[in-house]
Amino acid sequence: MHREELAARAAEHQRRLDGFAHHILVCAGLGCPDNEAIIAALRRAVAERQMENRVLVRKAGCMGLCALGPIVLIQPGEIAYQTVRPDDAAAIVASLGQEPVQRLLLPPDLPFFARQHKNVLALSGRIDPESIDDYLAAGGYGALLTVLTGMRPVDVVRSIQESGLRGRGGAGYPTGLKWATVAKATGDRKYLICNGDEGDPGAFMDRSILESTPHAVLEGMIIAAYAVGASQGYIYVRAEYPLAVKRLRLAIREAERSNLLGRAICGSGFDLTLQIRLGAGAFVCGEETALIESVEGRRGIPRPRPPYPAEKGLWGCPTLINNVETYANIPPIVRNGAAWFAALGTDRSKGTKVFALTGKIRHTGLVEVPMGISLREIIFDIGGGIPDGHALKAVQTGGPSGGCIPADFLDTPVSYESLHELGSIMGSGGMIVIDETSSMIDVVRYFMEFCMEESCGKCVPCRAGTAQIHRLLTRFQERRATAADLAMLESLCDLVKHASLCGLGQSAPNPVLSTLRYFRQEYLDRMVPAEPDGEVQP
Amino acid sequence: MNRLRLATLWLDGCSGCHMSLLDTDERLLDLAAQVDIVYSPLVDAKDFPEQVDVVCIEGAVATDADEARLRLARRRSRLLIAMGDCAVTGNVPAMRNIMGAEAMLRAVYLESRPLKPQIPADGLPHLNEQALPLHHFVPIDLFIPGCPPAADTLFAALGGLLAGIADLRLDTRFGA
Amino acid sequence: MPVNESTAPPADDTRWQLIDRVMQRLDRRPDALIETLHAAQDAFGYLDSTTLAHIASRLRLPPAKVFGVVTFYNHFRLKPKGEHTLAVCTGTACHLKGNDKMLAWLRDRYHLAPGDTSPDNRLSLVEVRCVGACALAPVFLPDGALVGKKSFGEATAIIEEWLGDAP
Amino acid sequence: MTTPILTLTIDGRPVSGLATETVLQVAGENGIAIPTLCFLDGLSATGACRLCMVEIEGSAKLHPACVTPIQEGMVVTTQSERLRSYRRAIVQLLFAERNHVCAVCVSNGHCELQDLARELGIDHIDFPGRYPALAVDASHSRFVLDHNRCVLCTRCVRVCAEIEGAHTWDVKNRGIRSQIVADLDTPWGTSTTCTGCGKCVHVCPTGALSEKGRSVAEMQKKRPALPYLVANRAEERR
Repeated sequence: MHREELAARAAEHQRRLDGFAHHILVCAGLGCPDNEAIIAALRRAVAERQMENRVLVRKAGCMGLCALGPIVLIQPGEIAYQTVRPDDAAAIVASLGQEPVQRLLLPPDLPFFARQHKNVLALSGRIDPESIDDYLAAGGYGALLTVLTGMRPVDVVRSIQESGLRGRGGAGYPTGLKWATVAKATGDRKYLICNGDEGDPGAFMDRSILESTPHAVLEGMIIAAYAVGASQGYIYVRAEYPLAVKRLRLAIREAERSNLLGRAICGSGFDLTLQIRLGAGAFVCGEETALIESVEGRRGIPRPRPPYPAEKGLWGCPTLINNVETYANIPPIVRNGAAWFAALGTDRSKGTKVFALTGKIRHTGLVEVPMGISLREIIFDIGGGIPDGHALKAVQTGGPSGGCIPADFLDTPVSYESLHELGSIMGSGGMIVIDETSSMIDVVRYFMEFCMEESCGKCVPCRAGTAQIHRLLTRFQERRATAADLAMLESLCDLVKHASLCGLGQSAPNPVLSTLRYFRQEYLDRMVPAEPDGEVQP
Repeated sequence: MNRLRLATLWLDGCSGCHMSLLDTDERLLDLAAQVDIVYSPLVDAKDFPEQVDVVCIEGAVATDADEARLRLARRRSRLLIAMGDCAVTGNVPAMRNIMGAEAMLRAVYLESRPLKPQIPADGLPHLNEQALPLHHFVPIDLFIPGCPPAADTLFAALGGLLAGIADLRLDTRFGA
Repeated sequence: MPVNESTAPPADDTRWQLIDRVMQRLDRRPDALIETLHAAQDAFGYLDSTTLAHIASRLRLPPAKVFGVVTFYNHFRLKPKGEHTLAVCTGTACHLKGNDKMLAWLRDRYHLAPGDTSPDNRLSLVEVRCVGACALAPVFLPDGALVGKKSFGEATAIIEEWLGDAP
Repeated sequence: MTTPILTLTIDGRPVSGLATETVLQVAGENGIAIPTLCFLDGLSATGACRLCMVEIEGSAKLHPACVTPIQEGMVVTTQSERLRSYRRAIVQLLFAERNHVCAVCVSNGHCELQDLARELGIDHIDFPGRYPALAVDASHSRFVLDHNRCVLCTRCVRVCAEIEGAHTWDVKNRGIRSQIVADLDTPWGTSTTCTGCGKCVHVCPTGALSEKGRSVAEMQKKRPALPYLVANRAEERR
């Protein structure tokens, strides 16, 4: 299908949409249960009033404010309703073109929406994730056509390099540099992988992106494949995300039918096939070499690096691996230009980042903000602060690989560098808010249990070390720890951090180390007093 | 020079380490010239005395009584030596740790179909859940691995302590 | 390979035809293993040794390798599940909001630990590592339907009612 | 095309090696001993035990010598207080992980784990033992597998898959629950893929795999000449 055909198809679909006086968009993500019943009720209410030709009820992707979901959006007018139930349908439909239903209304100037800067999530909640025409009508696949008709692969790589985009999966490696390495690598076969193994408990950006705008991820992947010269790609998705998998399968099928995937894409000489590979519940598969092992059908055991996947990856071929959010950033960069992206964010952390706000925070949900915004703005302005009159104690970022940042540092601008300096990491964007009712030891022990159970078992420091650290943390939790235990805890964390084979082990001690740094008193408070003769407590 | 006050203690072990100590043969006489053995299964003293210079402890800590004796020995001794693998690693006594005390007692006294199945209790110390090496309870000044450590090794260790060598390097290993 | 001679599946079982199709779609290459295991578990509910032996044979993979893969990933089960399955999310947000308390209650009330199935085969309890609905924490899934944002009292009442044994 | 020869410094000594060689190989050729456990010449290197980690000038990270190719001008340190303390901790973690009772082990006196402890001056184990309840598989007519003594080096898995070509062994579960497994978790004696060649027994560094009927300290392993097997196999197949 060529450019003109796609444009005609998009225009045709837009005409159809414009034919309706009112659009009712219902959030149909995992975070808004009951949405099917709501959609059915709304359709019934529309039919009862015989307004089928004037009102279109559609499912949409995630609108972000899961705390107040299910959310229903009326357009035109940008009227958003919160915690909608099926029996609200009649009132909503009756109010179309009239005064909005006050009891359901979300304040239009809510900072949660007003303070965000949506780039990756721009179309999330605005289009039907199961309709390629919706994506096309919203300008989707335009970036791909720009690339295919006017840019050489080197131009694309240079543009991504100039944008300053860094990997959104955790480590923050410069995306353009990775692309350049794979593009330069020699080999008649190159592969492309999308890492959708969002295993960090407390993070759900990638699930939401895949559920809301699967085509944006595909478009980013197709552009990447063109840029690096890959003709086969895999999307590795957690089996725990059935809705994301379903929508992705559909998206791939629709893209294939529209010649956006397959042979001679859009009349160019460029071929690409994409396949889905289901994860099966192993956090370590988020590590790129373990993920490659898993795609090859094996135990997800990390390989020593170097060689890096960019040189020797899937089946020994040069392989580009980026995560879901990274790929979703590509179409806007191509569309708006590298300079536009580079102007957002901080000196070394460009663009916007999606965060999952969870834990003890009022507005739990998904937000997208420019890099460099402070934690305070995210938590108190956008997130609405801490509920039930409690006080913020710490913010946990980066999940089991990250750290706990105490309330004192709330004014820190969020960037890869600043979070690292504080002993945490950006990670994939999970932000768990902890109030003063939680014990840091409990939180840290939880993460260590996670790492212990998710360790692949290959290298000794991670396999046996995390188990010993977990045992020590249990002693702290049970208030049986001694000074010797504290010393052993610190030396084991040092060992596991520096001697483990892969990122899982190397970062597993981070939650412990960051709490030893900021919340040491909690450890000391849980120690038994030393015996006068220096005896060790069993 | 004051004669060194030496004690030896036998916890959960087979007494092999004490046998090894005796295996130093005629060198015992040299040793006897320099030390007083103030407490040991090899001598008559009933109670662990005060102000012991060196105590050599054989065996793992398997009961509450073992633990109490170990702690007393630690309080009353300047240097404490973990003598042999049971004291150092738990060794054979710790093999029961995979099942715990209760299950082991049942396995041995009830489930092995003895003539008179009953778990002995009267007058016996309480069995700890696990048999553990000494350093899990008290600080140790010298570890002498081996099952048992060779007589030469034990003699070298005591000789070294008598000579006041700070950094003793012993030629031994687990299971030696 | 001799190991698999006697383990050919019944030819008339349509579920096997489905699994064979997955293998064929991926040219019976070794990397089809995990996809095949997913298909087999979807079809049979779990993976027994006959199933595994057949898959190993069809994909020409060593049985030990297949077993290693099956036991590496949390998702695969070697034993059948009960009539009902209760999944409790143990992601960070759910942990902070009290799902550890929920697991303790399930242990006391139904004598089940994660991974267990009740002796009457009525209920299997599984722990899931974050379903990604963290904003609705604490989350649990009776027979796959997501329930979130419930207090401990509400949640336990829902489970008791769902299992039909409210006090 | 001939392989270039590179020069580098190991522990202050100028040495040279082929560009295809690893730090471990070149160190070995020059009589510089680096402790290893999972590595075995002739099998693929996995970098799993982390004992052969070395320091490389200009890199903040530690590098496993067995999988690190040499580079021109590289400056390697194989012995330092930090490396020694890590190595001691790793060996101690292994002792604490399972039930290693040297005194009653068939490999007492001929065991690589025991030797490592001795070389590194380990005279006790700081970490409390985990004491897992593990099985002994004595179902094979000639060999025994004792999981209590296994360090999960996977030499048996690799020798069986890479040299013998049977792939009877693999690892089941993961993390601290990992275990060596035969076929579909079948008793070794009923394995249909095992050829009974015994290579796994003889590459095993500890008493985990042994010949039946051996008593304490009687199991002396005869390391098969794996590089010879590899080379000869390639030659005969030509």
